[in-house]
Amino acid sequence: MQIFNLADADQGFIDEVEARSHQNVKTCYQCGNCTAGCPYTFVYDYSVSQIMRLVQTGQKDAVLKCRSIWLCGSCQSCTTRCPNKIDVAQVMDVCRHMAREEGYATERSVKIFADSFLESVERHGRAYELGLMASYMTRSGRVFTDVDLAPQVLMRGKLPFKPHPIQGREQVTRIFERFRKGGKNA
Amino acid sequence: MPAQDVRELRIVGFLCNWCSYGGADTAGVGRFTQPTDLRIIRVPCSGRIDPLFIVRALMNGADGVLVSGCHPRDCHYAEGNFYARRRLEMLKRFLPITGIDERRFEYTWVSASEGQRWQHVVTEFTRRIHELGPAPSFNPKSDVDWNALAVKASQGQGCPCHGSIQA
Amino acid sequence: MLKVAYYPGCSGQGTSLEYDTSTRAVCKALDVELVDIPDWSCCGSSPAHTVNHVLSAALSARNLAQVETMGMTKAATPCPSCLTNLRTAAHKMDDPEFKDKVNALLDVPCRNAVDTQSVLQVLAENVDPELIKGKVVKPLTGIKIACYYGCIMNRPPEVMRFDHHENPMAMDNLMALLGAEVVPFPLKVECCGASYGIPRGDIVHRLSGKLLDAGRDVGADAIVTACPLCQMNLDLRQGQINDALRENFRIPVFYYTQLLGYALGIDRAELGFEKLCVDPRLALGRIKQPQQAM
Amino acid sequence: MRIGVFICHCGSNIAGTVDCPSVAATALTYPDVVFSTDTMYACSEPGQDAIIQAVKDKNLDGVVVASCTPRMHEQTFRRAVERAGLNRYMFEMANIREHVSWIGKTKDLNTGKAAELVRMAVEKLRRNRPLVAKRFETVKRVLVIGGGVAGIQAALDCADGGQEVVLVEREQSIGGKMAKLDKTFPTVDCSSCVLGPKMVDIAQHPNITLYTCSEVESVGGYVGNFQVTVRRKSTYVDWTKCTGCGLCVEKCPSRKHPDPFNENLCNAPSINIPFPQAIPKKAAINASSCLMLTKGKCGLCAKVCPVKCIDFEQKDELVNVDVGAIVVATGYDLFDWHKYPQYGEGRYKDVITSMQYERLLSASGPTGGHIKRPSDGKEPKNVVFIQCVGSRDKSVDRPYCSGFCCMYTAKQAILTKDHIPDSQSYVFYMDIRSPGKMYDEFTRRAMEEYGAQYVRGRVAMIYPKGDKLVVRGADTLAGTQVEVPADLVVLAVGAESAKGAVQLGEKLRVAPDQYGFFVESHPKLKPVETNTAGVFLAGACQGPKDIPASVGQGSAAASKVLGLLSKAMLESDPAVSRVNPARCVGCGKCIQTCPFGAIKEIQDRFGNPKAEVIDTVCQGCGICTVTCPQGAIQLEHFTDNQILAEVNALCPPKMFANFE
Repeated sequence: MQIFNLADADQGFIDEVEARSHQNVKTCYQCGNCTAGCPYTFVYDYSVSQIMRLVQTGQKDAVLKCRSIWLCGSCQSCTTRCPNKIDVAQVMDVCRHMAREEGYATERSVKIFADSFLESVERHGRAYELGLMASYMTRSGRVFTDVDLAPQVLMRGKLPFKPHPIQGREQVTRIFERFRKGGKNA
Repeated sequence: MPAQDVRELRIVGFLCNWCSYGGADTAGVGRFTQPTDLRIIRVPCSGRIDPLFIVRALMNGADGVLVSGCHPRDCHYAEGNFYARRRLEMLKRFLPITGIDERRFEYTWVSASEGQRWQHVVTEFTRRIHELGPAPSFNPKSDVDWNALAVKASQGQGCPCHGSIQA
Repeated sequence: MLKVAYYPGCSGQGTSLEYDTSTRAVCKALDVELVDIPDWSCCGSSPAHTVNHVLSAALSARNLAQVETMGMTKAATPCPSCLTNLRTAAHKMDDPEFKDKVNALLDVPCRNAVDTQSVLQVLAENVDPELIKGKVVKPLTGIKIACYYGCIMNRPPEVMRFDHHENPMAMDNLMALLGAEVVPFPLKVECCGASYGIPRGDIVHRLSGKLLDAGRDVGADAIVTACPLCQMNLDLRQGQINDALRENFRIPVFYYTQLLGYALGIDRAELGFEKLCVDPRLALGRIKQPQQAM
Repeated sequence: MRIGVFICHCGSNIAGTVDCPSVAATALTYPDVVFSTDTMYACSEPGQDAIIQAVKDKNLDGVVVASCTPRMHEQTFRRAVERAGLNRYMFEMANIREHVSWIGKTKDLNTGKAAELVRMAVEKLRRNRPLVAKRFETVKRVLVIGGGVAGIQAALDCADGGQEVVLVEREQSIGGKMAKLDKTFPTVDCSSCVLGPKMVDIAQHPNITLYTCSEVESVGGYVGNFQVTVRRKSTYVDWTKCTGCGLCVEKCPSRKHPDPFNENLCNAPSINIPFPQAIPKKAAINASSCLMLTKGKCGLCAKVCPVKCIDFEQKDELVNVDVGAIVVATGYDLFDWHKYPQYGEGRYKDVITSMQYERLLSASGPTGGHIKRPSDGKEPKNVVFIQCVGSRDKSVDRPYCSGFCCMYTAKQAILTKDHIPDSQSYVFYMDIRSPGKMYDEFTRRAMEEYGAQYVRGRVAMIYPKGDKLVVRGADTLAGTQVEVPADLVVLAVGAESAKGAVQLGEKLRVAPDQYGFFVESHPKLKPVETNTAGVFLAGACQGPKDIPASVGQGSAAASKVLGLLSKAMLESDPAVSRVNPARCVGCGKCIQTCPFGAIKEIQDRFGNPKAEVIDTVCQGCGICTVTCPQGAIQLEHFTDNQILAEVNALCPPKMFANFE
């Protein structure tokens, strides 16, 4: 197991998480209610309450390297049930943002899916499902993802072959461009 | 805001012994830091506070007066704070007539257990008074600084001690 | 007649086409006018907010701005995922500082003057139940239904402001109104695995499997949802789930609008039952045909 | 006038952020101040001696001490100056700790402020005059409100101390929450066996008058002389005749309304005696469900009653009692767990409260002491206890710890194993709070000897699966999520202030805190006193308490009462209003406004109406002083001149001379 030196708590990290999530992580008293409600715990390496704890103790690396922040489904169970009214899902989100910015991708497939999705939105203004599937498969190399579903989907015309581009798609593209210029503090 | 870095203003507080004075004590015991401008006069009950006291304080050049008593229905003397409320409401309407900015006077209710609330009340009121600036003096040394002050204050530029006027 | 700006959401153009068509049909039947938002764009869905909140809000805000240009203040979407993004964006933009950051990314600034609701909320709160009752031509008598709301239509309550965050009843009440036997479904707001179907199928198999299992436990003939993603995970992936968990679920998963439309006697073509992967005929067969009046 | 000023360091409490010597130096420049010094601890014995010495050496006739709040040590120093031969009212305090050193960051600002507070005190003291207390009789009778274990203890101790006691209880029987409990921790002895005898003592004690089904209607007067009106609610049974034979209870045909004593686990007859050991053991009719009172037909109880004590015409009765002191022991209520929707909001029959579980365990309970779950009467095998339901939870506005839940949960886990040997208990907890003699050992026994499985974490949701309830919680020690298929779920609901406590507080002029618990006079030094002289607190009405603590406080309150009433005469605070007949025009406004009827109209020798204050009745609020259009009535020790002197000390008069 990993041993933490509490003396190297990264205060800057704690402050940034608190500032970007508008939450006061010190109010967490580790009752575990977030973990208790979290449907994703079974795929986590650190449970939600442990993530909160690691943030409290400023263990930046451990948090940003972990899988859990990539696997959170933002189902809001933790946020809704926290006795200290902490928006835990928000904290998880922010940790994921910071992980991305620092170049981590512990759950590669999840990251690639998100990227492919946004790329398709950026290009067409709307999510083009077939297109993003294709780009996801090529990027992730998992070319057989859900092929078993293909007949179902195509037979029932669930996935149109053409995207539905919109007139305003440049506007959408510009959103992304401006965002990239602005960087994280956009 | 706290008034640390700037000149203190003169704020007088009238507190009832049973609730608000206790609340201020609770705030102290809890070490709830507050601006230091306020000076507290202890009276048995907010019903003991004669509007005259407040007017006198303001006439004598107090920059603000804060009154606090027990919450309605919690008065140690059953109904003192109801009398207080009537009198102080009257006073509020009356102050402008005497040429005193009614924002320089406030009354509120704080119980003996509400230390944090007291900290909030004091901090907020002190901030307000500093925004209003020092009360225009009734016997200015010269008309010039008198007017300058009045103008500054009316422009809401806060108290000159923030540098604007001495500079 | 009630008028709301309508945001179909991307999946409405593809995987959940039938949800979109049936939604339009029932709203028409119930005198709720859905005015399409011109040239609407993707709300960013979950991928966006997992990347950055300002970006996510901007993608949603563009659409809110579109609604504002329509001169409307109330919008509705069938998709809870879109709903969450649109509402969360609006909620966050209450903070002027955040709002400025968002508008900095937009061509047309958003005034944040639009209240977005789910179509379900619009129907539940603005349409008189008696009116619906009166329009029912084929009561759903005989079918046992479990209503599944998904995790984000009601959570967090501070943002979503609709129904109950642990035990929502809007769909239950609606289905009961149509004559169906609504069985109490214990996992109404449990997550189905959301958008992890593609990158992490295993997650969806486990979580959606739990839901189907619960549905079977309470003896439901069918599960009714209000969310394209939930429907897809439970329906399209039911086969995968059976393989993964060595189960043999055969529970059809309807959109509530499909059954509502069915009860209102709307043309089957608009309801798109044929698009469901798990064959709904058996379940629909349980519905007792109303006696013809002599 | 010769004034001495003493600036207290209070160790570093004041000296830390106030330059005490310089304050003392400044004080020397104030009018009439002839001596000024700073001292380490003014309240300590050497500190007080120094004051007394200075008074003698410098023949001072007034003393100012600048230290902590007067609410803390004013009495202490008044006694000191008295020992020095001065009148106790020739003393003033400046609060430079709570109001200065503890709240201000910067030393020079604090020092300046302290000096000004001292100046205020000096200016006021210059206008003080010696005051002498009046003495008055007290009523040798005590009112105890609430017949739970705390009230019972207070009543018995006062009665044994020779005082007359009136005990008022809202419910039909005394005993309170403790009477509902099966066993008590940490000894696991039978609750009713411990409490029963005390309840009987109440009934039999010659000095105690017991009013149950009664509530305090109004309270007037002041310490030593309270006038209380008690409403005795109609029970439709003449208790002077009722023998408690229970025949009516057997025969009553209307048994549809839930039984509050059994926490609504079962129904009760409309005429009922709540439990076998009830005191008084008398029947009472529930008006809302009685067929006779609702529909006008039945009356079976009246027919079967051997002593003919049923009286459907009975009305509420108001009883007036004069008492010298009041003990408030109104206890607590249980948190309404329905505020946790994730626990089913009552949709799941087998999710019950800890108090309901006590009734299931109790031999006098609805199941005769056999644990049967409400849904199907089956004996549960897996029992899950969830702690901190309505405790330490901001989201339901209950951030405080209820204190006793950890212990009763351990007790219930132990009893579960005793009742059902092949059962398994699971306890979800956040932290185990078990300070107290043999307490922690007790919780350890629950785990070590009785095999209760303690799981550290909260429970996020409960949902039915088959005939079980799946409890999904966290095990933060294992760092993961856990699920337990439970047959029965027991919620350890926390304590909140008793219903109606706030309203009663208004009648007694005792302020509640933000959660409705009554505020004691001083958290450390006056735990059972209130800010209203003659009114004392006992038990959980002041904050959640377990049985030993409540009993202890009951005795503590009793000792305060006995101390108070042991004096033949009480001294009234001489800081009361005084009329200047020369100025009084007899308009009578003061008489109208006085909340205590302490001012009466008299006639001077020319027959002109004048106001006169009844010293012992006046409470010294000063409302009259502000009301008087002539300034003829002045509140001693807080006269207009004294207060204006303080104002002037802070804001020196500018354009106009002051007219004092």
